[in-house]
This record gives sequence, C-alpha cells and structure tokens, in this order.
Amino acid sequence: MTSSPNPVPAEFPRTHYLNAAYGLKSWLWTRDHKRIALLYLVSVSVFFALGGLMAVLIRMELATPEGDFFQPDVYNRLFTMHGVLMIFFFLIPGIPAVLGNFLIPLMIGAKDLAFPRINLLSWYLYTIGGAFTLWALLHGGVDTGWTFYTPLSTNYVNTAVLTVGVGIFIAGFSSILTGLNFIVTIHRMRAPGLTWFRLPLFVWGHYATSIIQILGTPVVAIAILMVAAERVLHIGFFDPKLGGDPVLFQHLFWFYSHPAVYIMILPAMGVISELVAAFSRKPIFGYKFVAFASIGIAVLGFLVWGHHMFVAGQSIYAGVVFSVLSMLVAVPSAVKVFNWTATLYKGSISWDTPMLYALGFIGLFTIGGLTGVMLATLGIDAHVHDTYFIIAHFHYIMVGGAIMGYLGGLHYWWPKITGRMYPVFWSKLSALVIFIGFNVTFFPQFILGYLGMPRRYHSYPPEFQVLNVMSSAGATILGIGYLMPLVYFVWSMRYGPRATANPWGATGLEWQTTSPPPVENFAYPPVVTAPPYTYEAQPAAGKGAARVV
Amino acid sequence: MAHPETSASSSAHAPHVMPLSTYFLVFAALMVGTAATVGAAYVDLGWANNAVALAIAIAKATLVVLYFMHVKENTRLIPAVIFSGLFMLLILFVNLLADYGTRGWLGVEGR
Amino acid sequence: MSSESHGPSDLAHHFDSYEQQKESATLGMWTFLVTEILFFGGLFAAYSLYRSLYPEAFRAASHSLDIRLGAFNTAVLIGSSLTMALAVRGGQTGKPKTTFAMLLGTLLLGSTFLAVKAVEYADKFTHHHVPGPSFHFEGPDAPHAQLFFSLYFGMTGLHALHMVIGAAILAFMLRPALRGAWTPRNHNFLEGFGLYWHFVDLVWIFLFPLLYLIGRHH
Amino acid sequence: MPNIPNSPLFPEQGSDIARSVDHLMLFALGGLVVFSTLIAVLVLVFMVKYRRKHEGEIGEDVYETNPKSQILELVWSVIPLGLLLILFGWGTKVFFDQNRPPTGAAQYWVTGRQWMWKIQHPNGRREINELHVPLGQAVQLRMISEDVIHDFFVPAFRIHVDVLPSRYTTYWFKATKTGEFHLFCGQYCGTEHSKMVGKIVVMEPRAYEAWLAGEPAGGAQAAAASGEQLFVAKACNTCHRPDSSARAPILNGLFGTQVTLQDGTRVTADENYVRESILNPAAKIVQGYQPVMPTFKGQVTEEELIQLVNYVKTLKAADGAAEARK
Repeated sequence: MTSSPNPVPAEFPRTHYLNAAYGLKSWLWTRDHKRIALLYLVSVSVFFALGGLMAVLIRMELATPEGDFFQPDVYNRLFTMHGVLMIFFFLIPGIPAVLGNFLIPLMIGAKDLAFPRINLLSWYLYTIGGAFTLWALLHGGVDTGWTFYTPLSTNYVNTAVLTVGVGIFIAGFSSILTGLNFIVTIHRMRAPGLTWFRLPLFVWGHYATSIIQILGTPVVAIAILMVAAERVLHIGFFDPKLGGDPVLFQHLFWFYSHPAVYIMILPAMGVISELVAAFSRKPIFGYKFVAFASIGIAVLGFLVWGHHMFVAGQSIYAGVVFSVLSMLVAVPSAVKVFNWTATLYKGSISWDTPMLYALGFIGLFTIGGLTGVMLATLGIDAHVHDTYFIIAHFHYIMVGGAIMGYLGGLHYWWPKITGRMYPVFWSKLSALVIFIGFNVTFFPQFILGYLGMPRRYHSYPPEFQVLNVMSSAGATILGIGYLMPLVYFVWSMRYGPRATANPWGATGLEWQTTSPPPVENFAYPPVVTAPPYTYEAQPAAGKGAARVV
Repeated sequence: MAHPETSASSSAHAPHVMPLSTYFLVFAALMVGTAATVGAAYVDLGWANNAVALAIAIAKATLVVLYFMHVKENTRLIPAVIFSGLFMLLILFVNLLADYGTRGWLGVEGR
Repeated sequence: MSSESHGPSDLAHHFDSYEQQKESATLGMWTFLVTEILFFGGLFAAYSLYRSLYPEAFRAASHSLDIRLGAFNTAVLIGSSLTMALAVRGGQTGKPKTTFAMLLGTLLLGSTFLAVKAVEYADKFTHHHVPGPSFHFEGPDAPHAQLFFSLYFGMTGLHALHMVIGAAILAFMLRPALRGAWTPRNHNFLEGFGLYWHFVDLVWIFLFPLLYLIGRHH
Repeated sequence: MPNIPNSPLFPEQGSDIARSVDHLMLFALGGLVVFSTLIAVLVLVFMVKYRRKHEGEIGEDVYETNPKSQILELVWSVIPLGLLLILFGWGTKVFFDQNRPPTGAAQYWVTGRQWMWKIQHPNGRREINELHVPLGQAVQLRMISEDVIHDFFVPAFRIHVDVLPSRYTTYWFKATKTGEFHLFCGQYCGTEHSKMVGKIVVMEPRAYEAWLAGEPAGGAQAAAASGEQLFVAKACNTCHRPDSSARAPILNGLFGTQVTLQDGTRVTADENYVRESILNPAAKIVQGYQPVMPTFKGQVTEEELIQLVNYVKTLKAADGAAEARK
C-alpha cells in the first residue's frame, strides 16, 4: 500500500536496530522506540512472572478451606501485591508500552515517537516506580488490597502503604507520558497520505487508550497523594474521625480505575483487529464502526465508575444512573465482537498461532463482557458484589482478554521485532494449553461467586472446596501454558529460523520494512495511498498477497 | 508529517508576534478582574456570590489562555484538547454530585 | 530526509520540519497541562463536595485567611504571567536580553509569591490552624473547619510545589536565555515553559476566590 | 416460577427477594448462553468453512460490496441495546425491593468492628456473630462500623450492604425458610477479614420468643432504657429540656419530623441526623439556636450512640413533660 520509492526489502538485512550498537549503554541510553519497547518487554515480563508466582501461591492456599498454608497477614499481602503488580506494572503498561511503542511509529511511517527522550524517561519512571514497589515487597509488602480503601489504608494497617503508593504514583506518570507521546505522535507524525481513516485499528485502539491515560491517571495520582497525606501527616480528607467521608475516596479511585480497565482492553482489541484482518486476508468488517467503538468505549468508560459502588453507601439514585450508563458501554464492545466475527465470513482464514490467540480472545472476551453486563445489573450486583463472581469476570477480561491479546500480538509481531520465527507446533500447543487452563481456573469461580464465596478470603466454608480445587488445578495448567512461550521465545532469539520482511503476507506499513527494521524504520519515507487491509488477489505462488509496490 | 511541509515552512519559521499593547491590556484587565472579585465578595448577593466569583475567574482564565498562552493563534486542535480536559472534569463533578446530591431521593435511609 | 538539508542541530532527526517540531511541542505541552487540570481537579472535586456539605464551617475557616495577602499574591502572580509572556515574546522576536530580563523578573515575582505564602503558612502554624493532632479552631464546627484547612494546605501546597519546580527551571533558563539559545525559529522550550507558568497562574486565579473569598459579606 | 432447590449452582433461597434475584440471574444467564453460543458457533463454522485453500488466496470484502452491511451493524447494535435496557429495568426493580424495607419491620442494630459483628435485638438482647430472627417477620438492620468499612452479606438473602464508619446504612430481609445461613463480611477489612463471619439463625416465631426469653436475667435491657440512663449520665438533659427555657432544641416529638436549619434548608430528623448531631453538633444548627453544644466525638461509643438514638426515638411530644420530671 505504499507508492514510495521503498524497494521491496532485502530478505535478511545486514544492519538493523538490534545490531546498530552494542553494549549496555547503547540500551540504557537509547532513544529508539524499538529498543525502549524491548526494555519494557523485559521489565513487564519480570513483573508478570512475579505476579504470576503470587497467583500460584494464592491458589495453593485456597486448595483447602482452612487457612493452613500461610498466615492470614501473609495471604493478604499476596493478593494485594498480586493485584498491584499485575495491574499497575503489567497490564496497564503491557500492550501500549511494548507493542504500541514498537509499532505505532512503524505503522504510521514515522522515524520515531514525537518525544524520544520522554519515551526513555517514561521507562525509567516505570522502573523506579517498580523498584519502590519491589522494595516494599521485600520489606513486608502491603495488605490493603490493590484498591487502598480508606480508612483501612490510612489508619488501620501498618504495612508499606506509603512506599507502594509512591511506586504507583511514579508509574502513573510513566503511563501519562506514554499516552502523551502516542497522542502527539499520532496527530503530528503520520506519513503523507495516511489520513485518520487509513490508520490501522491498532493505532485507533492506542489513541483511545492514550486519552484515558491522559485524563484518568492524574485523578488517581491525587487520590493517592491525599491518602499519603492523611496517613503520614494526619491531614484529613477521607477519615470520618477527621470530618471526611471515606466514600469520596472510592469515587476518586474508581474515576481512574474503572477506565483503567479500558487501558488494558482497548489495546488488546486493537491487536485482535489486526490479527483477524491479517489472518482472514480482508478488511475488518465495518472499519469505521470499530474505530469509533474504541473512542466510544474510552469516553463512555469515564461515565460508569459508580457501578463499583452500588452497595458502598452510594445513593440508590446514582446507582440507577451508573447502571444504565454501564449498559450503554456494553454496546460498542458488542459491536466489536460482532464485527470481528463478521470479518471471518468469506475470509481466507489461516490457523496460524496468532489467529488461535485471537479466536481465544473473542470467546473469552464475550463471556467476560456478558458477565460484566450481569454486574452492571443492580439486582444481580447486590448479590455477587465482591464475591468470586467478580474475580472470575475481570480475569476473563484481563487475562482472557488483555493477556490473550498481548500474547497474540507478540506472536504476530515477534518476527518483526527479532527477525526470527518461533516453533509452530509448540506455539499452537501453548495457545491451546492457555485456553484450557484459563477456563478450568476461572469458570468455577463464577459458580463459587454466585454461591456466595466472598473475595479476599483466606479461609472459607468447606462446601466451596470442590470448585476451589478445580480452580487451583486449572491454575497449574495455566502456569505451564505461560511458561511455554517464555521458553520458545528465548530459544527463537538465537536458534529460530530467519523471518522474512512479511512472513504472514499482511498489509500495514510495519511489514514493508525489513525484519528487524533499520534504526530509522524505513529506507525512504513511505507514502500511503490506500485504506488499511487492502488485499489484492495474486496468483497462487508467492509469499503473501499484500500489495507491495 | 500530516501537513505539507515544504511550501509553508519558510513562513512558519517567523512566528506571528502579538503587539506589546495586547499583553499590557490583558494584564490590566486581569488586575481589574482581581479587584472586581474582591469587591464583589463584600457585597451580599445571596447565592449569586459564588456564581459571580466563578464567572470572573473563568473570564480571567479565558484571557490568560487566549492571549498569554497564544491559543488564539494555535490550530483548533488545542482548544479541542483543552475542552476534552474540562469535559472530563465536568464529568467528575457531575457524577460525584449525582451521588451526594441525591441521597434519600428514593426512600432508602442515608442512600 | 529533509533534516540533513536544514543542517542546524535544533531540528531533531525524526522531524521533517520546524513547523512539525513546533506543533508537536505545543500539542505535547497542552496535553500535559490537561493532565494537570485533572490532577488539581481531584482536589477541586473534594473541595466542592465538602463545601457544599459544610458551608458554615468553610465560611468560618475561610475568614481566618488574610485577604490582603491573598489579593497581593494574586496581583504578583498575574504580574509574573505578564513578564513570562514578554519573555516568550523576546524569544519570538529574537531579543535575548529582553528574554533574560523578563525571565529574571518572573523569577523574582515568583519568589515573592512563595515568600508571602511562607508567611501565611507560618501564621497558620502559630494559630494551630494546621490539620493534625494539634489543630485548634475557635469556631462552631471545628472538625469540618479542619477539613477546610486540609484542602487549603493540599491545594495551595500542590500549587506552591508547582511554583517551586517552575522557579527552579527558571533559574536554569537564565544563562541559555542570555546566550540566545531561543531563536524565532526554535524557542519551543521557552514557549512550553511559558505555558506551564501561565497554567500555574490559572490555578491560582481559581484558588484565590475559592479559598479566600467565601461569604466575606457576613 | 419454580424454586431451585438444592441446585449446586445456586445458594439456598432464604427469602422471596432471593428468588427474584435468581430469576433475574436466569434471564441474564439465558442471554449469555444464547449470545456466547452464537458467537462460538459462527466463529468455528467460519474457521472451518473459509479455511485458507492456497497461499495466494485472499478474503472477500463483503462490507463494501453489500449495501446491507451497515443495516446489519445497526441491527446488532440495537438488539443488544434493547435487551440491555430490559435487563437494566428488571435489575433496578429488584434492587429497589432489595433495599427498600417495608413499613413495620422489626428494628435491629448491627455494629461491625475488626473482626466481629455485634448485634442488638429490638428488646435489647445482644449477640456476637449470630443473628436469631423469627420466620416471616420483616427485619431491618441499621448498621454502623467502629473502624473500617465492612459489609453485611448473607448469600441466602442475595444482598450486600456496606457498613460504613461515617453513617448508618440499612439492610432488610424477610426470611422464608428456617435454618442457619452464612453471614460474611463482604468488604475486605484487614488481617482477619475471612474470620469476620457468622450465621443467621431463622426460627419459628414461637421458638424465637422462647429463645429471647431464655437468656440470662438482667442482660436484656432495651436500648432505649440504656439510652435514657446515658442521657442523664452525659448531662444531655440539662440543656435538652422539654420546656420553653431550654437552651437547646426540644427533643420530644422531634424524631421523624422536618427540622429547619440556620441556612433555611430542611432535613428529616432520622437516625443519621441524630447521630451526627451528637458527634458534630455544629454541622447542622437548628434555626433559632446557637452552636453551643460541645462535640461528643470520642466520648461515646457507637453502641452508646445507638442507645441514645433509640432513646430520642421514644421521646413522644405528649408524654414529654412527664419524661423530663423524672
């Protein structure tokens, strides 16, 4: 889809961004968005592994009804740190900072993000924030739950609330700067001819995500500062003993933390749109609907936070308002699922690994979304609020949705990032194992929740044991599933077969340059002349069907 | 690169400069506004005291944004960015007060 | 690859033109300021809520603030906004000395503001109006008056922190200003910092009536 | 509609509300099954049917070629929206039923603290982590926390309500089945959160009466009576006297009426109002009075507050004079 003088790239480039410079300094001081993306890849993987380890320990404890494996205070620290690490240090930066960072300049034909130094700064902020959190972890961690509800967090626990708060605060600024960089880049750095409606849906998804990062994150940052001031300096904002209202904290917290869910899922949706189009070799059904659905979700996402507070002492009337608005946000999500499904119709579908992840995403996200609709229903939420039902629901969205999208994207762009392929059999097996393990882990939790098992319980009545054992067994399968890509990705970096510039035969500017790309991304500035996903029929032979002029 | 760069770039290098008088006029208006808001606070206007104070503050802020911050000369994207921020702020306020302002409306004590 | 033809190093390698670079900087700075709006917005939301719930306590507590110092500081800050705007104009028109003088003026006015603020804070400490165990307030509804002072210190403290950061950056800008680092073609940093400084002024324009001028006619 | 007895997927139904929540859930579940099956079947069929036949093959862009595409999109936006609004309406109706107590409900008091439930019966009898109630009687709990936020959750009654440290919230149910049901703390409240559990014991009304009567002598003092003693002990009665020379508002006959405040707004004198007026007397000053009352924050416990509130509730306008002369 480019008519620029970019020649069909050499199959295996001799110099590219990975071997342009060597040494630790060439990585730690790099301004190249591709290298920064790899720095992020390594750091988010560390936090994912830590968070995953905690999940395993949690499931171990819950295999028996008695609290026999850990003391309750240890268990409480485990689930709190699991939540903090997974949400603030894996899911929120995950897709945007790794895949978005790597791909947005490539997809829009730019040499880099608009502010390369700020991009590096944002990785350092993330790392410093992470260091604070890990330091807190080594000094006993924190046991407030990742939600930090007052007055528990300000007056009634003596764990490292402040250290973790500072860590999240700093990481929040990293997130803001990433979003800022993306917004400016998408506005100002697009290649000639690349109009808004020629942007890949991946870019649309990240644009919507950036809006949330920019507008939501500062509010949770100030809420954390207020908690810190109340905890350390006894300056009352929320403590009823000091005249405040603890419910106000929940409002400020969820104003960000509900849209934060969309920070996690919108980029994954962008990835899925790319995968479905590429592996069906046709345009996304209703491109504009899907693009606007992303923006719609981002904006509507700010209007629904009160559905976390239906039973928290919020007014009944406000509950009704938040409930109906939450119903509305389900519509654009439903549109996306239907449009992906319709894209498959009369496609030319290949069963490559990334596509398997994408299909897993569609299935799990559908269930996650529909159970979300149940939670938006006042009468049902009043019963399943803060039970395992909600745990199951948001894991279907975040693990089944965001992580499936993240892994699908990694499998799709891995050849572009590293210039190497990974083993086909093992990667397909991993997709299958993760899908099965995930469902065995989390489906029983829906039932547990409806039966009334509350979340964050260290011990539970014995009648819940059977379903808990199923869930713990599933977690083992899931854990093995996640280890597999780790092993074969590392293996492929050295031993994997060389990847061509466009191994999947996909459209998109990122496939029009070499694998791995050169430092400045393109040999010549590309010019765009057609909408995305424009596939043209070619005679049977040949690598792919993307039109490469 | 969204904009054709070659032809316009030479003129873009010399930015449009506002006359000094504009800056001093805006400064004078801001000082008058400050005096007005203090003065208005000492007059009993009932509920309108808050509205007047807020209106003067918004007027002053608009002057700063348009002239000192050069939004008058920027592309229309900048006002769009500003309004998106203010819109979210409005959502925060409205939905927050939708809770506290409607306690007891539906006959459940305290809610 | 127009960067090579332009030659000078003040056009970053990944931009094609000065115009693109400038527009990116402006958009980036404004986007950052929007996050700042929401950052202060959390405190403003808490303020509006508590003031609407406890109007009497807020009025009584507000009366303990010195309106003269507040008004003086408002004037000082508006003045510093003017000098900042003129400093940017110096960059636009290529007059390094004007830029330097105006930046120095901005720094002095900003420091004046902070000094007055320090006097006000000290006064709060001597009168035990600082929230915490030693808080004492001679008014009908002391607990909620304390809430007012929490918000007073939270909002003005965060504002003052922005001023301190701004003043520190200003101090580092003086030498480059004199050297003529900012040209009509590229004064993006100067302009961006100006936007930041004006934003800090904007916040105060709202803080002043909200904190100092509640129900003064009583 | 049928009960769902002993289903492994549904908890016991302890009240009529529980049944209506289950019906709502079944409706939503039906929607989930239909939609997710539809998506799963379509995806699998397309996967197999349109599997890539040869390397150069591409998909067919049906969207641009078919003029009905956009209508189709509208259809699958509008149909879910309609269903969602039905679910919303039904769910809201159930939520009202869950939260709005009927008149004539028996008044119980619940105090939550780390990590136990303290419960007081209408006749003053107290229990910890257990709540005995009669079958078929509407029960209203007025709940307050002494420290952090807790949450009263009985799966058999299908409702959570948070227990706040700042104001009373209410929980109500009418048990339709005798037996013991789980009581959980549904909001994470610190180290022993999972031990803040108890049980609801639903008894035949006669058995409940017997249980109430069978307690140790002297323990059961009605909350209002304790409140009256406290009212004197804290010297409230020196100002709150039922005669015209009082420096403070007359409390007799106050409860449940509309009170006009200094700034002209009117509030209902309910439990939350009385509690706030004891803790923060100056927050809501009654018109015509000076803010002279000292705060009792930190001087009375939540349970003592409950007793005082109960006492104020008993002060009727008619027998006010007699009360004051005691």
